[in-house]
Amino acid sequence: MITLYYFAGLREATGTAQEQAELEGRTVDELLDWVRHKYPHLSLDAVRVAVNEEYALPDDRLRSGDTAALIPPVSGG
Amino acid sequence: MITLYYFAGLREATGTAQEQAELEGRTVDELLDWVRHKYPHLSLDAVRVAVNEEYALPDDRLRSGDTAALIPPVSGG
Amino acid sequence: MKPYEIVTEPIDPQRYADYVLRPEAGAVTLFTGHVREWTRGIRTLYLAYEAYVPMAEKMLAKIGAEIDRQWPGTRTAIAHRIGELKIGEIAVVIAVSSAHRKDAYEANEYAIERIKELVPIWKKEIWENGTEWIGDQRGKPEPDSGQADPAPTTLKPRRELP
Amino acid sequence: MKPYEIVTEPIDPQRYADYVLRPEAGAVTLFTGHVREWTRGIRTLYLAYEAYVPMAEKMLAKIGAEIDRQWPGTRTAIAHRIGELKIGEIAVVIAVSSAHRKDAYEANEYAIERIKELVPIWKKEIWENGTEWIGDQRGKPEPDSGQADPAPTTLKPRRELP
Repeated sequence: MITLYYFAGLREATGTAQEQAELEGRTVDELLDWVRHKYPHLSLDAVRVAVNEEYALPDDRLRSGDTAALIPPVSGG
Repeated sequence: MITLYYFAGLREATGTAQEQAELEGRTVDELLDWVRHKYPHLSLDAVRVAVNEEYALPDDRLRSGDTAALIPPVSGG
Repeated sequence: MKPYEIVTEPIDPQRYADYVLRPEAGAVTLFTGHVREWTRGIRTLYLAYEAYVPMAEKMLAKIGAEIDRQWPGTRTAIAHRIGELKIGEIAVVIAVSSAHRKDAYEANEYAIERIKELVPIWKKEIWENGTEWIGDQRGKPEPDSGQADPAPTTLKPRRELP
Repeated sequence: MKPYEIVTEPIDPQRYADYVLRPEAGAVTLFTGHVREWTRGIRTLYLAYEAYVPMAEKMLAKIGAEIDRQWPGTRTAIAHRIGELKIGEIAVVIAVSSAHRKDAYEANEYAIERIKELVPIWKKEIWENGTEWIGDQRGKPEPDSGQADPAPTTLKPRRELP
């Protein structure tokens, strides 16, 4: 099982802060496809994915127990 | 009458913080000559002169009542 | 206090300046980012910041490690506040000490640039007639005071991936 | 408190940061220059600063006016302390606020460079085995931390006149 986090505009657009999904074995790109399919109105173009609190690459593969966070463009400071 | 101020190393080398001299009508360069003559051991090469609290040019002429400060290289900060 | 932290209470910048000071430090730069009343001609009532807290603290520490490598001998502390912030309140503080001032200026400015690229924190502007999550400030020009900023690009990308 | 002042008591930097903050300011940079224990491999016991006070305050205000011209919309405050200062104590504080951070960084660094060129303040280093008035820091390189500074040039010129 993978835990997914949604923040800021993505949290508001999905109505979800956190959910669990059977995504182990999939890549980060495939995770984004899954999210796109589930929330077709979301714009994910500039969204980065962090796996276990580190930015991940599109081909990185998810393992059971991982957390994956969708990181919309940041605006701290 | 002109009031002369000496600061930092110049004050210590001359043993004088302040003195008055009849230098009205002289230029800043001539003032430096006067100081050099009075304190021959002083090194004035990098010394700037401020007249009435503003940096002065070598040809600026002193008027009675002016204050002239000898400003050794500054080291604030 | 931790040297790299996300906080929910008002920030006292002096604590971070004190933290980085050491006998061998000749210079301390302290940057504070404040909630501005006017942005792009729109009056902000207040801001709401949200963070992915554990990752944000990790990324702040990573920026600190980058600074250690690029400006050896500096010492850095960074804090970002989340929650609702009023006009004038401090959103972010960056303190850097160094033996010589140039390092402290450079490292401090580097830190804020990296925060805006890297750290998962999001700002929502709340105006009288609406709200908006602000996104991707990386390519944002720094206009002279008084000039208008470009429109924010919420979820519209300029670049992809870190 | 005056925005450009020479003081004899310990400096509270926060007062200067507070002074420059306004609702339209998004950024405040605060620089503090501290007495360092080690300079050029020599251990400093304490420093003594002397100033030509009325001219020094005039020159600080002049630097502030230069900043107003070069970075419109900024607000600046500068104080320099004189007298005997212990290791770690603050000799100088510079606070600059601006709408956008780049101005606050640039104007702040400009201020300290100009202070070292222009303002009639002199520093005497007191070591265990001697003292020295430090002169003309303008051409002084800013070495990486750990590298030795060049020897000071007391009353030995590098340049003439302002």
